[in-house]
Amino acid sequence: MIGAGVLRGMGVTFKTLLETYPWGRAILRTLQIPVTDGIFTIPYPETKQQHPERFRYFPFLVYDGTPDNLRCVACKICEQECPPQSIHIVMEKDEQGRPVKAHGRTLPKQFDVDMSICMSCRICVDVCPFDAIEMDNEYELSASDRYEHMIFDKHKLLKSAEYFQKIKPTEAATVDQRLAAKKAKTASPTGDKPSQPSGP
Amino acid sequence: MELKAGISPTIETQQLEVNLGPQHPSTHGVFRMIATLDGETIVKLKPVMGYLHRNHEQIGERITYIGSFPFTDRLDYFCAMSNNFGLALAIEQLGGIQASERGEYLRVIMAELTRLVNHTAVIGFLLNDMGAFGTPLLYAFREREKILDLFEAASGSRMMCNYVRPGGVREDVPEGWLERTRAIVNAFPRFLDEFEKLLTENEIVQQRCKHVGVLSKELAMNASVTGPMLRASGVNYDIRKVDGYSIYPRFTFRVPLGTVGDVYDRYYVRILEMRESLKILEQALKGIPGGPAISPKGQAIGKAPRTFRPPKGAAYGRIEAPKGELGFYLVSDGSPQPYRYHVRAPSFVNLTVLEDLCIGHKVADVIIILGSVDIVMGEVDR
Amino acid sequence: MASHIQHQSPIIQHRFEMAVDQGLQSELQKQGVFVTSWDQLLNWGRSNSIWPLQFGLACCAIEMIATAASRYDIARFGSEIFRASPRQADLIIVAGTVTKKMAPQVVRLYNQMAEPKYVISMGACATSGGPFHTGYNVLKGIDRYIPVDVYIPGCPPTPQALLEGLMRLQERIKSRSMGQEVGPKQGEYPIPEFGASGLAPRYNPDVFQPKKPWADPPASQLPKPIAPQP
Amino acid sequence: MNSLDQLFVNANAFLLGLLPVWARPWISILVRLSVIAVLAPAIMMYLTWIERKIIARMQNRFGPDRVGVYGLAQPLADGLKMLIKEDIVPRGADRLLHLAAPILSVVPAILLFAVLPFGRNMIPADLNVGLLYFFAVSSVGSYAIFMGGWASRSKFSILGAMRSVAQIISYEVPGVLSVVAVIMVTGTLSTAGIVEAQAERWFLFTPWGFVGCLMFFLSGVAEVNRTPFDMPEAESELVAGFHTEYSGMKFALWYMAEFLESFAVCAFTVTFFLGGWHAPAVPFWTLALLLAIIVGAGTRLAIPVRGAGVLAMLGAGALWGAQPIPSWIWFFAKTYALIFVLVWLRGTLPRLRIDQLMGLAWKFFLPLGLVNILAAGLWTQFPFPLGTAAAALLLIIAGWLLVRANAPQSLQPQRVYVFAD
Amino acid sequence: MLPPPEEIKSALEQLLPGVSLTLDAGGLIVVPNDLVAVCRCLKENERFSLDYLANLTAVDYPAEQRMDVVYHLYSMAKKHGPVTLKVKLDRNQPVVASVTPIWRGAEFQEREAYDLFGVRFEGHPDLRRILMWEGFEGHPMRKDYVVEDQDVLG
Repeated sequence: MIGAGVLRGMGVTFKTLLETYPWGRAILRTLQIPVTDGIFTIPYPETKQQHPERFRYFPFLVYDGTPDNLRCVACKICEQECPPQSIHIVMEKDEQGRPVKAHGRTLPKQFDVDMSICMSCRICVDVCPFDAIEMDNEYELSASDRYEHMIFDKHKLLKSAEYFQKIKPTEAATVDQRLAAKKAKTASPTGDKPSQPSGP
Repeated sequence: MELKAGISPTIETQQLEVNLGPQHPSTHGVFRMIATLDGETIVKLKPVMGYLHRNHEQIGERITYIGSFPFTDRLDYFCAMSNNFGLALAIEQLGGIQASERGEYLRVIMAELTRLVNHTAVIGFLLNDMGAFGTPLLYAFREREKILDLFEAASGSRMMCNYVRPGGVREDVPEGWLERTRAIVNAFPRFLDEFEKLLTENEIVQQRCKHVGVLSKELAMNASVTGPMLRASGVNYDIRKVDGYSIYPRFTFRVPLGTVGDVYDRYYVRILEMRESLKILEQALKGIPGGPAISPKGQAIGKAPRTFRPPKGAAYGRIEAPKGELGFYLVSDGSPQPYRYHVRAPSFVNLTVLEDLCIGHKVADVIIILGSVDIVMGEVDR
Repeated sequence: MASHIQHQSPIIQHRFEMAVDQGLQSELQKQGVFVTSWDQLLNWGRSNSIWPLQFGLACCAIEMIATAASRYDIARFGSEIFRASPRQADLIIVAGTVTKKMAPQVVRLYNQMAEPKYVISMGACATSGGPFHTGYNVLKGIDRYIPVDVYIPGCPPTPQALLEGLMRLQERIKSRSMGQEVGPKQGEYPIPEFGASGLAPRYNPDVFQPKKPWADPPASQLPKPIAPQP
Repeated sequence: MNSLDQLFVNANAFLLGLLPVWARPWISILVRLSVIAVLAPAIMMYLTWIERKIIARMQNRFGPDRVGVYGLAQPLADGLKMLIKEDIVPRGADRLLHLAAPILSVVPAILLFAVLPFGRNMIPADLNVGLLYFFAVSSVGSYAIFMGGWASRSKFSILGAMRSVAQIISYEVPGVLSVVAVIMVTGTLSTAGIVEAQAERWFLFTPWGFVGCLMFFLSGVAEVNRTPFDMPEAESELVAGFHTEYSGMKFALWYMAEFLESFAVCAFTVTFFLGGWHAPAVPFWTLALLLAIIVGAGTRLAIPVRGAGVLAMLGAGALWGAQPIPSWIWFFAKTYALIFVLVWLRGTLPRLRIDQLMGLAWKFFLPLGLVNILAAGLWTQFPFPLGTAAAALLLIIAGWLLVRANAPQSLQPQRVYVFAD
Repeated sequence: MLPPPEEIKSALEQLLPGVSLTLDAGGLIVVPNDLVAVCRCLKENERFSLDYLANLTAVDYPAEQRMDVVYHLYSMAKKHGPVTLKVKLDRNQPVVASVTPIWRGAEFQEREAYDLFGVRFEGHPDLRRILMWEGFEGHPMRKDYVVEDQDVLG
């Protein structure tokens, strides 16, 4: 019959219409028609989508305990390896140009990530030897001005290790395990002087 | 009944030159066609590209081999995983790296899932060009969202996965991921049947698509057309079977071939290919071994990309991407950056025959012919 | 009538002097008398039916379509109708990389739109050229030629980030008065021409004021193209 | 004549009663005009709401639901925004025509409401040539579309305008032919008369009526440029067809004209073939009883649900027995059912190409329309069993012959796909 | 199956007397004016039947003042592997015969090589820029091309 295909197609859309209503699903169930997914929408502002743990958006710097005890030693490996060149690091130096040390480690005076260039590819996290930078999953960052809001300076990037454990438990566990193993290795052979190898 | 109207000799009409694009509701991105019309029939059609030329190859030559992986996600932004897979194969051929067993299985699973996503999206967009007010497209995107959740759980990002590395995959899949994939793969055939019920026997679709934009076998082979478009014209050439790269020879699957080579064949061959991909996925999900997801050498390269300096020489790795043959030509001069980085994009070459397909058809046909050729501008313009 | 959306990320709320002060309005509303100023009514109408232009450039356009698809459903905000013709669109979402070959077309489209028009710069590429900013054919951000209302970072921004950007735009429309001139957008924007190796002029001075937030601008990190060993 | 059914008629009579005799005809015209002037935009706005919600639900998503409760305020927001939008006239356009076209397209759409029988003796203008009036006024729309397309001086508009004129003219012919059968059977052109004639049997339930209804509805859909015949404003090909260059309130007028005409097409299909404001012949309480039995017998449903279902049905049956549902509710119920079908078509089907569209009109609907008139003749001449059987047989043979003659060979062979290794 | 490059070289020298081929790491280096003859022979000859030109691109060597054009050929009929042809051209005047008359697939790829590298292909149906706009000067993918504005914030 000439119109059969068209009618069958309209049957599919009518079934989908019925599926979205509870009474519709009841009718379909009584007629033994398999019910797939009804309403598929996540109403955004009211209920937010549950992103899986590995969801990555923009990087952030990790500090243990207080913000000035950050893991980053300004070794600039991530600045070199970042494919779109969105990281800009200036090492903290005193007047004579010698790197200043805090907690036995050098630290960056200025660490800027330009969020309007970063492509959230997580290569900086892979290449960082000190697990100092991790990927955040905060995505509500729209702004009306490009300069103040889009370029994250050091203070805006710093987040605590506890925050990292909260958003990515399994990843944080492996990172902490690795750090503990490294601390044990550095502590045991050279007595207990907790000296971190200063960056190249 | 199909009247191939040439220039009507009797009435002296003036030919109208119309710009379809670069901003047009159904040119799949910024693609422009300068069409010369005689009434409604196409007389001449010149494609114009370059509106999304983002210097992918120049950037590829200035960063390390690993650094260009996130850029391959943005080549054909529907199939991030299979683009990575192509580059990984080329680098493995160049640097002589051997991938781990579980990594190979995971790569094949991801590539076949990408094929499902791409083919459903293409059919959705084809129907959207035909005028269906978004319903098939939104059904296709509903299924795509389910598979994107799998990609997000494994790689961290919905579309830009950056997950495959030379030597395997960047991280092993989280636990519970394989069960979720099995559930989705088992549920997919029912969606395909429903999709076919909506489209394949639909008389309007058949009348609009049959005998429109016929691509002959000889022209397809001569114009280096690859992928579903070539197989719809009846040429049996699937790189997974021809090259047998990665671990595809272990899986039993068949290659569907069309007969006439028109828009309807290109549409239906893609549906049959999806069913074959489901077979591969079932076998791969059953046979996936344990062990590391990446070979130790691959792990080391991932950790320190600057230390990877392949020997001097050139390599051309190619895979069967959902759109056709995606090839990476890498020339290395021993430094951590590739000396020459060239991408052979399937959509770019498949467009060579667009004018031959469209001459003599109506404006409405040109839109669905372009839809059936399935181009993505990120890959066409690189 | 318009449910006020409680919002957690801080929005710049530059209120304008209310024709009817809040206290009086809430008082009257309790007795069922609904009072609104003319601006609030028009802004309510305008912000709840933003019709975006059907205009996608690259990967961000696919996320825009995913936002219009069934899972994130931009139709709930009233902007489900993607008008193909710029005449009937209110909002142009610049989704994707704006190349130098495409920039004149984008500016021409913006000029063709009917007046209360807004621009959302979706994704890193539209804001600043994104990961491709080192290329010779990529414009470093569309805000060089047209005024942008909302920037959404991300590559590509997730559909929910786009919805948050759209809600921010709705807030911004609600907070402006009809009388208050809506930004310096009157008139035609000069369309750049194709030069020998780029666009002339490089940017539109009265739209784009380059500000250098960094003390010393980052030396371009591009590793010099290494002289090939013979 | 119970009170609820004639509610508006009595109210109108009471109102006119207060006035002096000489003013009565003028005021009654004014009342009818104001009713239509209020009814038409409200119908149009809530048609857009219905369409967006139904199509959304067909695609597993909510429609607009953040503007007012259930999105009911969404059409108001759209209308308000369109009001204050800048109105652009392209430089090369012909200003006068550019302004006149949308007005010329809305005016006939509203004029059509004059002859619509909304309920028992609730017809704004009881013309005895109502049907002729309908066809005359509805064909003015094609002038407006071509004027709009031509005046905007853009290639896409001209292409869209040419397509639309060809389509509307070629679909008016089958529309008229399908209604000729109705005129022949009822013998009158007045819409009220036609509805009267369908008192005991709707024309839909006669063989010629069924074919006529399908043809009239489909050619009405084509005349209104809606899927699957929306060639002129085909978004995917000609950007926005003939109203590419329109913005602001002028574009809103095009939008209103399209929706008002689709409402009018559904309303006239109900008037001609689905028995206007007549209640369905089967008494509703027997229907309610039947439903009560079905729900009661539904084994899979839970006990309380079944109990509640039975009670509800019985209550509805009793209510309807005592107080029949008023006629104008039946008219709007049937019209909105047809509008649901219209939106359902739009949500599912792709678009036909322009030459297939023409082929369908001239080579399929036109001959079928002529045969339909013949069948109606047979149906009227012979008594019940023989006439209907003869008409039905004739139509089936004609339909089969036409399908075979027209079916393009592309539908014939079922493609076989080779599976290589 | 496809014979190794040495055998192809000897077979070609037999079939086309006077053609000069040299072996390279992966494929054959052809002299520019023999290119069309070699390609036509590779395509028509029953033994090779390389009817599918997969990839065609140019590589720039500013140090040696030379520009290579690389061809990857496959056979769809016999399904056998790549034969890589290379042509070395002078960098200041890179001119070579177009293979579009032999393989239609080369049309767009040659236009891209012309646009980005400046290699002129004689006999190409319409050799225009494909990716950059008409008024663009210079060939951007050459190693010595200086990009115009580098500063994102400038």
